Amino acid sequence: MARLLFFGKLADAAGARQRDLPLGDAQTVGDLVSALGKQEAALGAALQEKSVRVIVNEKMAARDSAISDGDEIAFLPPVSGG
Amino acid sequence: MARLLFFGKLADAAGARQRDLPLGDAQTVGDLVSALGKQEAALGAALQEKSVRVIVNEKMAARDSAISDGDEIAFLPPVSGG
Amino acid sequence: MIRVSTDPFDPGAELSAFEKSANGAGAVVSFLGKVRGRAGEGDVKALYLEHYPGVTERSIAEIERQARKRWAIDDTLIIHRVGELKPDEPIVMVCVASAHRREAFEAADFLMDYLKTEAMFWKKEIREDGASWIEPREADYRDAARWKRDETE
Amino acid sequence: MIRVSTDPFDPGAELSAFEKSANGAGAVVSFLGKVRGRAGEGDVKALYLEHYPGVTERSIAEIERQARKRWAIDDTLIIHRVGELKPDEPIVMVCVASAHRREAFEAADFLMDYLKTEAMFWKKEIREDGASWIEPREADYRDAARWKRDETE
Repeated sequence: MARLLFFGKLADAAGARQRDLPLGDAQTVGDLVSALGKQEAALGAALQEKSVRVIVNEKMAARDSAISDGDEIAFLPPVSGG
Repeated sequence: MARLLFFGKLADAAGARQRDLPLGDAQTVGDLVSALGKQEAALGAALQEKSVRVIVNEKMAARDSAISDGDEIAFLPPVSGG
Repeated sequence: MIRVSTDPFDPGAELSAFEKSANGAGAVVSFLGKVRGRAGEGDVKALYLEHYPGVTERSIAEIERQARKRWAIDDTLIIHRVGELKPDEPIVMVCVASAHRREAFEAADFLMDYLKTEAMFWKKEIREDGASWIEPREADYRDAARWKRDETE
Repeated sequence: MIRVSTDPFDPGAELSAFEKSANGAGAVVSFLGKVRGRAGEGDVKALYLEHYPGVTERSIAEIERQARKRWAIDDTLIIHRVGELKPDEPIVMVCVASAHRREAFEAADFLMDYLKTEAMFWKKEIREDGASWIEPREADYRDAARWKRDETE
Protein backbone atom coordinates (compact mmCIF):
# COMPACT_ATOMS: atom_id res chain seq x y z
CA MET A 1 0.00 0.00 0.00
CA ALA A 2 1.31 3.47 -0.94
CA ARG A 3 -0.09 6.93 -0.25
CA LEU A 4 -0.72 9.02 -3.36
CA LEU A 5 -1.04 12.80 -3.07
CA PHE A 6 -2.60 14.92 -5.81
CA PHE A 7 -2.19 18.70 -5.89
CA GLY A 8 -4.04 21.46 -7.73
CA LYS A 9 -5.87 20.36 -10.85
CA LEU A 10 -4.62 16.77 -10.38
CA ALA A 11 -6.79 16.45 -7.27
CA ASP A 12 -9.77 17.39 -9.44
CA ALA A 13 -8.75 14.67 -11.95
CA ALA A 14 -8.31 12.11 -9.17
CA GLY A 15 -11.46 13.17 -7.34
CA ALA A 16 -9.45 13.35 -4.12
CA ARG A 17 -6.34 14.98 -2.69
CA GLN A 18 -5.13 11.70 -1.27
CA ARG A 19 -5.54 8.03 -2.09
CA ASP A 20 -4.15 4.91 -0.43
CA LEU A 21 -3.48 2.27 -3.04
CA PRO A 22 -1.91 -1.21 -3.20
CA LEU A 23 1.04 -1.01 -5.60
CA GLY A 24 0.40 -4.42 -7.22
CA ASP A 25 3.07 -5.09 -9.83
CA ALA A 26 4.13 -1.45 -10.13
CA GLN A 27 7.84 -1.07 -9.40
CA THR A 28 8.35 2.48 -10.67
CA VAL A 29 6.42 5.74 -10.78
CA GLY A 30 5.86 5.11 -14.49
CA ASP A 31 4.38 1.66 -13.82
CA LEU A 32 2.01 3.16 -11.26
CA VAL A 33 0.82 5.88 -13.66
CA SER A 34 0.23 3.28 -16.39
CA ALA A 35 -1.77 1.07 -14.02
CA LEU A 36 -3.87 4.05 -12.90
CA GLY A 37 -4.47 5.03 -16.54
CA LYS A 38 -5.89 1.63 -17.31
CA GLN A 39 -8.65 2.18 -14.73
CA GLU A 40 -9.06 5.95 -15.15
CA ALA A 41 -8.04 7.22 -18.57
CA ALA A 42 -8.47 10.93 -17.76
CA LEU A 43 -6.39 10.70 -14.58
CA GLY A 44 -3.72 8.66 -16.38
CA ALA A 45 -3.50 11.26 -19.14
CA ALA A 46 -3.30 14.11 -16.58
CA LEU A 47 -0.49 12.39 -14.66
CA GLN A 48 1.41 11.65 -17.85
CA GLU A 49 1.74 15.30 -18.83
CA LYS A 50 5.39 16.33 -19.03
CA SER A 51 4.78 19.34 -16.80
CA VAL A 52 3.77 17.08 -13.91
CA ARG A 53 6.54 16.56 -11.36
CA VAL A 54 6.73 13.64 -8.97
CA ILE A 55 7.98 13.64 -5.40
CA VAL A 56 8.54 10.34 -3.57
CA ASN A 57 8.93 10.53 0.21
CA GLU A 58 9.43 14.31 -0.03
CA LYS A 59 12.32 13.96 -2.53
CA MET A 60 12.18 14.91 -6.21
CA ALA A 61 11.74 11.72 -8.28
CA ALA A 62 11.55 10.71 -11.95
CA ARG A 63 9.25 8.43 -13.92
CA ASP A 64 11.72 5.56 -13.56
CA SER A 65 12.22 6.05 -9.81
CA ALA A 66 11.58 2.89 -7.80
CA ILE A 67 8.61 2.84 -5.44
CA SER A 68 7.65 0.44 -2.72
CA ASP A 69 5.06 -0.16 -0.04
CA GLY A 70 4.72 2.63 2.50
CA ASP A 71 5.95 5.33 0.09
CA GLU A 72 4.31 8.74 -0.15
CA ILE A 73 4.06 9.58 -3.86
CA ALA A 74 3.04 13.13 -4.73
CA PHE A 75 2.00 14.38 -8.18
CA LEU A 76 2.54 18.11 -8.76
CA PRO A 77 1.14 20.16 -11.65
CA PRO A 78 2.86 23.46 -12.57
CA VAL A 79 3.08 25.66 -9.49
CA SER A 80 1.51 29.09 -9.15
CA GLY A 81 2.47 30.95 -6.03
CA GLY A 82 2.51 34.60 -5.12
CA MET B 1 19.36 94.17 -3.19
CA ALA B 2 19.10 90.43 -4.00
CA ARG B 3 18.81 87.45 -1.67
CA LEU B 4 21.51 84.81 -2.15
CA LEU B 5 20.98 81.25 -0.86
CA PHE B 6 23.84 78.81 -0.36
CA PHE B 7 23.22 75.07 0.10
CA GLY B 8 25.37 72.25 1.41
CA LYS B 9 29.10 72.87 1.25
CA LEU B 10 28.52 76.26 -0.40
CA ALA B 11 27.01 77.54 2.84
CA ASP B 12 30.27 76.57 4.55
CA ALA B 13 32.21 78.49 1.88
CA ALA B 14 29.95 81.53 2.24
CA GLY B 15 29.88 81.35 6.03
CA ALA B 16 26.08 81.62 5.90
CA ARG B 17 23.08 79.96 4.30
CA GLN B 18 21.67 83.29 3.20
CA ARG B 19 23.04 86.70 2.34
CA ASP B 20 21.30 89.90 1.21
CA LEU B 21 23.51 91.79 -1.21
CA PRO B 22 23.27 94.87 -3.40
CA LEU B 23 23.79 93.77 -7.02
CA GLY B 24 25.88 96.80 -8.01
CA ASP B 25 26.85 96.50 -11.68
CA ALA B 26 26.08 92.74 -11.87
CA GLN B 27 23.51 92.06 -14.60
CA THR B 28 23.89 88.28 -14.84
CA VAL B 29 24.58 85.35 -12.49
CA GLY B 30 28.09 85.22 -13.93
CA ASP B 31 28.70 88.92 -13.15
CA LEU B 32 27.56 88.34 -9.57
CA VAL B 33 29.87 85.34 -9.07
CA SER B 34 32.82 87.34 -10.47
CA ALA B 35 32.10 90.25 -8.16
CA LEU B 36 31.83 87.90 -5.14
CA GLY B 37 35.10 86.23 -6.17
CA LYS B 38 36.93 89.55 -6.07
CA GLN B 39 36.07 89.97 -2.38
CA GLU B 40 36.18 86.28 -1.38
CA ALA B 41 38.41 84.17 -3.58
CA ALA B 42 37.45 80.79 -1.99
CA LEU B 43 33.73 81.46 -2.28
CA GLY B 44 34.15 82.66 -5.88
CA ALA B 45 36.05 79.50 -6.80
CA ALA B 46 33.44 77.28 -5.10
CA LEU B 47 30.58 78.99 -6.95
CA GLN B 48 32.40 78.78 -10.25
CA GLU B 49 32.62 74.97 -10.17
CA LYS B 50 30.80 73.45 -13.12
CA SER B 51 28.85 71.09 -10.88
CA VAL B 52 27.19 74.07 -9.12
CA ARG B 53 23.68 74.77 -10.38
CA VAL B 54 21.92 78.10 -10.07
CA ILE B 55 18.24 78.72 -9.43
CA VAL B 56 16.79 82.22 -9.79
CA ASN B 57 13.36 82.84 -8.28
CA GLU B 58 12.84 79.07 -7.96
CA LYS B 59 13.54 78.44 -11.68
CA MET B 60 16.61 76.75 -13.08
CA ALA B 61 18.99 79.40 -14.45
CA ALA B 62 22.34 79.62 -16.26
CA ARG B 63 25.45 81.69 -15.76
CA ASP B 64 24.26 84.20 -18.34
CA SER B 65 20.75 84.48 -16.87
CA ALA B 66 19.76 88.06 -16.12
CA ILE B 67 19.27 89.05 -12.47
CA SER B 68 17.76 92.12 -10.90
CA ASP B 69 16.86 93.66 -7.57
CA GLY B 70 14.54 91.53 -5.44
CA ASP B 71 15.63 88.23 -7.00
CA GLU B 72 16.26 85.10 -4.94
CA ILE B 73 19.44 83.54 -6.32
CA ALA B 74 20.27 80.02 -5.05
CA PHE B 75 23.58 78.19 -5.52
CA LEU B 76 23.31 74.37 -5.41
CA PRO B 77 26.22 71.93 -5.12
CA PRO B 78 25.72 68.31 -6.30
CA VAL B 79 22.71 66.84 -4.52
CA SER B 80 22.79 63.79 -2.24
CA GLY B 81 19.40 62.53 -1.16
CA GLY B 82 18.15 59.19 0.09
CA MET C 1 12.29 33.77 8.22
CA ILE C 2 9.84 31.73 6.16
CA ARG C 3 6.16 31.49 7.13
CA VAL C 4 3.46 29.60 5.24
CA SER C 5 0.13 29.89 7.01
CA THR C 6 -3.64 30.07 6.65
CA ASP C 7 -3.59 33.01 9.09
CA PRO C 8 -3.96 36.53 7.65
CA PHE C 9 -0.97 38.81 8.17
CA ASP C 10 -0.56 42.57 8.59
CA PRO C 11 2.01 43.92 6.07
CA GLY C 12 2.67 47.12 8.03
CA ALA C 13 3.34 45.26 11.27
CA GLU C 14 5.57 42.76 9.45
CA LEU C 15 7.66 45.51 7.82
CA SER C 16 7.88 47.33 11.12
CA ALA C 17 9.25 44.30 13.00
CA PHE C 18 11.56 43.39 10.11
CA GLU C 19 13.13 46.81 9.61
CA LYS C 20 13.71 47.23 13.34
CA SER C 21 15.42 43.86 13.62
CA ALA C 22 17.47 44.74 10.52
CA ASN C 23 19.07 47.79 12.15
CA GLY C 24 22.39 48.56 10.53
CA ALA C 25 21.28 47.31 7.12
CA GLY C 26 20.65 50.67 5.44
CA ALA C 27 18.31 49.37 2.73
CA VAL C 28 15.06 47.43 3.10
CA VAL C 29 12.96 46.45 0.08
CA SER C 30 9.54 44.89 0.50
CA PHE C 31 7.14 43.37 -1.97
CA LEU C 32 3.51 42.83 -1.08
CA GLY C 33 1.13 40.89 -3.28
CA LYS C 34 -2.60 41.29 -2.74
CA VAL C 35 -5.49 39.33 -4.19
CA ARG C 36 -6.86 41.19 -7.17
CA GLY C 37 -10.62 41.48 -7.47
CA ARG C 38 -10.51 41.35 -11.23
CA ALA C 39 -9.02 38.74 -13.56
CA GLY C 40 -9.03 38.53 -17.35
CA GLU C 41 -12.18 36.48 -17.28
CA GLY C 42 -14.28 38.44 -14.79
CA ASP C 43 -14.71 39.26 -11.12
CA VAL C 44 -12.78 37.11 -8.67
CA LYS C 45 -14.74 36.09 -5.59
CA ALA C 46 -11.84 34.32 -3.89
CA LEU C 47 -8.54 32.55 -4.36
CA TYR C 48 -7.85 29.14 -2.92
CA LEU C 49 -4.21 28.26 -2.29
CA GLU C 50 -2.84 24.82 -1.68
CA HIS C 51 0.65 23.78 -0.62
CA TYR C 52 2.59 20.62 0.24
CA PRO C 53 3.42 21.09 3.94
CA GLY C 54 7.11 20.62 4.66
CA VAL C 55 8.07 20.29 1.01
CA THR C 56 6.79 23.78 0.17
CA GLU C 57 8.70 25.38 3.03
CA ARG C 58 11.87 23.60 1.89
CA SER C 59 11.34 24.76 -1.70
CA ILE C 60 11.19 28.34 -0.40
CA ALA C 61 14.25 27.83 1.80
CA GLU C 62 16.15 26.65 -1.28
CA ILE C 63 15.10 29.78 -3.20
CA GLU C 64 16.20 31.95 -0.29
CA ARG C 65 19.54 30.10 -0.15
CA GLN C 66 20.11 30.89 -3.83
CA ALA C 67 19.37 34.57 -3.19
CA ARG C 68 21.86 34.68 -0.31
CA LYS C 69 24.49 33.14 -2.58
CA ARG C 70 24.01 35.84 -5.23
CA TRP C 71 23.58 38.97 -3.11
CA ALA C 72 24.99 40.33 0.14
CA ILE C 73 21.80 40.01 2.18
CA ASP C 74 21.53 40.81 5.89
CA ASP C 75 18.10 39.31 6.43
CA THR C 76 14.96 38.15 4.63
CA LEU C 77 11.32 37.59 5.49
CA ILE C 78 9.05 35.49 3.28
CA ILE C 79 5.37 35.12 4.15
CA HIS C 80 2.87 33.20 2.02
CA ARG C 81 -0.80 32.70 2.72
CA VAL C 82 -2.59 29.44 1.92
CA GLY C 83 -6.26 28.50 2.13
CA GLU C 84 -9.07 30.76 0.98
CA LEU C 85 -8.39 34.45 0.39
CA LYS C 86 -10.72 37.30 -0.55
CA PRO C 87 -9.92 40.22 -2.90
CA ASP C 88 -7.49 42.80 -1.43
CA GLU C 89 -6.17 40.37 1.19
CA PRO C 90 -2.36 40.18 1.41
CA ILE C 91 -1.22 36.89 -0.14
CA VAL C 92 2.55 37.12 -0.24
CA MET C 93 5.20 39.38 1.29
CA VAL C 94 8.94 39.40 0.76
CA CYS C 95 11.32 41.69 2.68
CA VAL C 96 15.06 41.94 2.07
CA ALA C 97 17.54 43.94 4.15
CA SER C 98 20.98 44.73 2.79
CA ALA C 99 23.73 47.31 3.12
CA HIS C 100 23.03 48.55 -0.40
CA ARG C 101 19.79 49.32 -2.19
CA ARG C 102 20.75 47.64 -5.48
CA GLU C 103 21.29 44.29 -3.74
CA ALA C 104 18.05 44.62 -1.78
CA PHE C 105 16.02 45.46 -4.90
CA GLU C 106 17.50 42.66 -6.99
CA ALA C 107 17.17 40.01 -4.28
CA ALA C 108 13.51 40.90 -3.60
CA ASP C 109 12.78 40.88 -7.32
CA PHE C 110 14.50 37.49 -7.70
CA LEU C 111 12.69 36.00 -4.69
CA MET C 112 9.31 37.02 -6.12
CA ASP C 113 10.10 35.68 -9.60
CA TYR C 114 11.10 32.35 -8.11
CA LEU C 115 8.19 32.23 -5.66
CA LYS C 116 5.92 32.64 -8.70
CA THR C 117 7.50 29.86 -10.75
CA GLU C 118 9.34 27.49 -8.38
CA ALA C 119 7.75 27.51 -4.95
CA MET C 120 5.20 24.75 -4.41
CA PHE C 121 1.86 26.49 -4.33
CA TRP C 122 -1.24 25.85 -6.42
CA LYS C 123 -3.77 28.59 -6.85
CA LYS C 124 -7.42 28.29 -7.82
CA GLU C 125 -9.37 31.33 -8.90
CA ILE C 126 -13.02 31.27 -7.85
CA ARG C 127 -15.17 33.49 -10.06
CA GLU C 128 -18.88 34.06 -10.45
CA ASP C 129 -18.82 31.92 -13.57
CA GLY C 130 -16.79 29.03 -12.16
CA ALA C 131 -13.32 28.19 -10.90
CA SER C 132 -10.00 27.38 -12.52
CA TRP C 133 -6.47 26.50 -11.50
CA ILE C 134 -3.97 29.19 -12.40
CA GLU C 135 -0.59 28.49 -13.96
CA PRO C 136 2.28 30.99 -14.25
CA ARG C 137 1.85 33.40 -17.17
CA GLU C 138 4.40 33.50 -19.97
CA ALA C 139 5.65 36.76 -18.43
CA ASP C 140 6.32 35.00 -15.11
CA TYR C 141 8.56 32.42 -16.77
CA ARG C 142 10.30 35.21 -18.72
CA ASP C 143 10.88 37.15 -15.52
CA ALA C 144 12.37 34.11 -13.78
CA ALA C 145 14.54 33.33 -16.82
CA ARG C 146 16.27 36.72 -16.51
CA TRP C 147 18.23 35.43 -13.53
CA LYS C 148 19.33 32.27 -15.28
CA ARG C 149 20.60 34.32 -18.21
CA ASP C 150 22.62 36.40 -15.77
CA GLU C 151 24.30 33.31 -14.38
CA THR C 152 25.88 32.34 -17.67
CA GLU C 153 26.94 35.85 -18.71
CA MET D 1 1.92 61.76 -2.04
CA ILE D 2 5.20 63.58 -1.40
CA ARG D 3 6.29 64.50 2.12
CA VAL D 4 9.51 66.28 3.09
CA SER D 5 9.66 66.83 6.82
CA THR D 6 11.87 67.10 9.88
CA ASP D 7 9.40 64.78 11.69
CA PRO D 8 10.34 61.12 12.11
CA PHE D 9 8.09 58.63 10.32
CA ASP D 10 7.04 55.03 11.04
CA PRO D 11 7.68 52.83 7.97
CA GLY D 12 5.27 50.09 9.06
CA ALA D 13 2.43 52.54 9.63
CA GLU D 14 3.15 54.25 6.29
CA LEU D 15 3.11 50.95 4.37
CA SER D 16 -0.06 49.92 6.16
CA ALA D 17 -1.95 53.08 5.21
CA PHE D 18 -0.55 53.01 1.67
CA GLU D 19 -1.39 49.39 0.86
CA LYS D 20 -4.90 49.75 2.25
CA SER D 21 -5.59 52.86 0.17
CA ALA D 22 -4.12 51.06 -2.85
CA ASN D 23 -6.71 48.26 -2.74
CA GLY D 24 -7.13 46.72 -6.16
CA ALA D 25 -3.51 47.30 -7.12
CA GLY D 26 -2.20 43.75 -6.62
CA ALA D 27 1.48 44.68 -6.23
CA VAL D 28 3.08 47.06 -3.73
CA VAL D 29 6.84 47.59 -3.61
CA SER D 30 8.44 49.65 -0.87
CA PHE D 31 11.96 50.87 -0.35
CA LEU D 32 13.13 52.05 3.03
CA GLY D 33 16.49 53.75 3.56
CA LYS D 34 17.88 53.99 7.07
CA VAL D 35 20.84 55.93 8.38
CA ARG D 36 23.82 53.65 8.54
CA GLY D 37 25.97 53.80 11.66
CA ARG D 38 29.13 53.09 9.75
CA ALA D 39 30.67 54.86 6.76
CA GLY D 40 33.92 54.20 4.93
CA GLU D 41 35.75 56.64 7.19
CA GLY D 42 34.43 55.60 10.59
CA ASP D 43 31.43 55.67 12.89
CA VAL D 44 28.65 58.04 11.92
CA LYS D 45 27.17 59.98 14.84
CA ALA D 46 24.47 61.69 12.78
CA LEU D 47 23.41 62.89 9.35
CA TYR D 48 22.27 66.41 8.71
CA LEU D 49 19.99 66.91 5.69
CA GLU D 50 19.21 70.19 4.05
CA HIS D 51 16.67 70.97 1.36
CA TYR D 52 15.34 73.95 -0.57
CA PRO D 53 11.70 74.20 0.58
CA GLY D 54 9.27 74.30 -2.30
CA VAL D 55 11.92 73.70 -4.95
CA THR D 56 12.86 70.31 -3.47
CA GLU D 57 9.23 69.16 -3.37
CA ARG D 58 8.80 70.20 -6.99
CA SER D 59 11.99 68.36 -8.00
CA ILE D 60 10.51 65.19 -6.45
CA ALA D 61 7.13 65.78 -8.11
CA GLU D 62 8.94 65.99 -11.46
CA ILE D 63 10.72 62.65 -10.77
CA GLU D 64 7.39 61.08 -9.82
CA ARG D 65 5.80 62.46 -13.01
CA GLN D 66 8.54 60.79 -15.07
CA ALA D 67 7.90 57.48 -13.31
CA ARG D 68 4.17 57.68 -14.04
CA LYS D 69 4.96 58.33 -17.70
CA ARG D 70 7.09 55.19 -17.93
CA TRP D 71 5.10 52.71 -15.85
CA ALA D 72 1.44 51.94 -15.17
CA ILE D 73 1.38 53.13 -11.58
CA ASP D 74 -1.74 53.23 -9.39
CA ASP D 75 -0.24 55.26 -6.57
CA THR D 76 3.04 56.39 -5.03
CA LEU D 77 4.25 57.59 -1.65
CA ILE D 78 7.55 59.41 -1.26
CA ILE D 79 8.75 60.44 2.19
CA HIS D 80 12.09 62.14 2.86
CA ARG D 81 13.43 63.29 6.20
CA VAL D 82 15.43 66.48 6.60
CA GLY D 83 17.24 67.92 9.60
CA GLU D 84 19.37 65.85 11.96
CA LEU D 85 19.05 62.06 11.92
CA LYS D 86 20.67 59.40 14.10
CA PRO D 87 21.90 55.96 12.96
CA ASP D 88 19.08 53.48 12.19
CA GLU D 89 16.49 56.24 11.76
CA PRO D 90 14.39 55.97 8.59
CA ILE D 91 15.53 58.64 6.16
CA VAL D 92 13.66 57.88 2.93
CA MET D 93 10.72 55.70 1.94
CA VAL D 94 9.26 55.07 -1.48
CA CYS D 95 6.10 52.99 -2.07
CA VAL D 96 4.67 52.12 -5.47
CA ALA D 97 1.37 50.35 -6.13
CA SER D 98 0.67 48.82 -9.51
CA ALA D 99 -1.36 46.06 -11.11
CA HIS D 100 1.85 44.15 -11.90
CA ARG D 101 4.90 43.44 -9.83
CA ARG D 102 7.43 44.19 -12.59
CA GLU D 103 6.13 47.73 -13.00
CA ALA D 104 6.06 48.28 -9.23
CA PHE D 105 9.66 47.02 -8.81
CA GLU D 106 11.04 49.05 -11.69
CA ALA D 107 9.24 52.26 -10.74
CA ALA D 108 10.42 52.04 -7.10
CA ASP D 109 13.96 51.31 -8.26
CA PHE D 110 13.85 54.27 -10.68
CA LEU D 111 12.41 56.63 -8.04
CA MET D 112 15.22 55.75 -5.63
CA ASP D 113 17.94 56.17 -8.25
CA TYR D 114 16.60 59.60 -9.15
CA LEU D 115 16.03 60.66 -5.53
CA LYS D 116 19.71 59.87 -4.96
CA THR D 117 21.01 61.89 -7.91
CA GLU D 118 18.36 64.46 -8.89
CA ALA D 119 16.24 65.43 -5.89
CA MET D 120 17.43 68.56 -4.10
CA PHE D 121 18.86 67.36 -0.83
CA TRP D 122 22.29 67.93 0.66
CA LYS D 123 23.59 65.53 3.23
CA LYS D 124 26.31 66.09 5.80
CA GLU D 125 27.86 63.16 7.61
CA ILE D 126 28.83 63.93 11.20
CA ARG D 127 31.53 61.57 12.46
CA GLU D 128 33.69 61.43 15.58
CA ASP D 129 36.57 62.78 13.55
CA GLY D 130 34.70 65.60 11.83
CA ALA D 131 31.97 66.25 9.31
CA SER D 132 31.74 66.25 5.54
CA TRP D 133 29.20 66.87 2.83
CA ILE D 134 28.35 63.74 0.87
CA GLU D 135 28.02 63.61 -2.90
CA PRO D 136 26.48 60.74 -4.89
CA ARG D 137 28.86 57.82 -5.39
CA GLU D 138 29.95 56.77 -8.86
CA ALA D 139 27.57 53.78 -8.46
CA ASP D 140 24.63 56.12 -7.83
CA TYR D 141 25.23 57.95 -11.12
CA ARG D 142 25.64 54.60 -12.89
CA ASP D 143 22.37 53.33 -11.42
CA ALA D 144 20.52 56.45 -12.54
CA ALA D 145 22.10 56.25 -16.01
CA ARG D 146 20.52 52.80 -16.56
CA TRP D 147 17.14 54.45 -17.11
CA LYS D 148 18.48 56.99 -19.59
CA ARG D 149 20.06 54.19 -21.61
CA ASP D 150 16.70 52.42 -21.67
CA GLU D 151 15.01 55.49 -23.12
CA THR D 152 17.14 55.53 -26.26
CA GLU D 153 17.05 51.78 -26.90
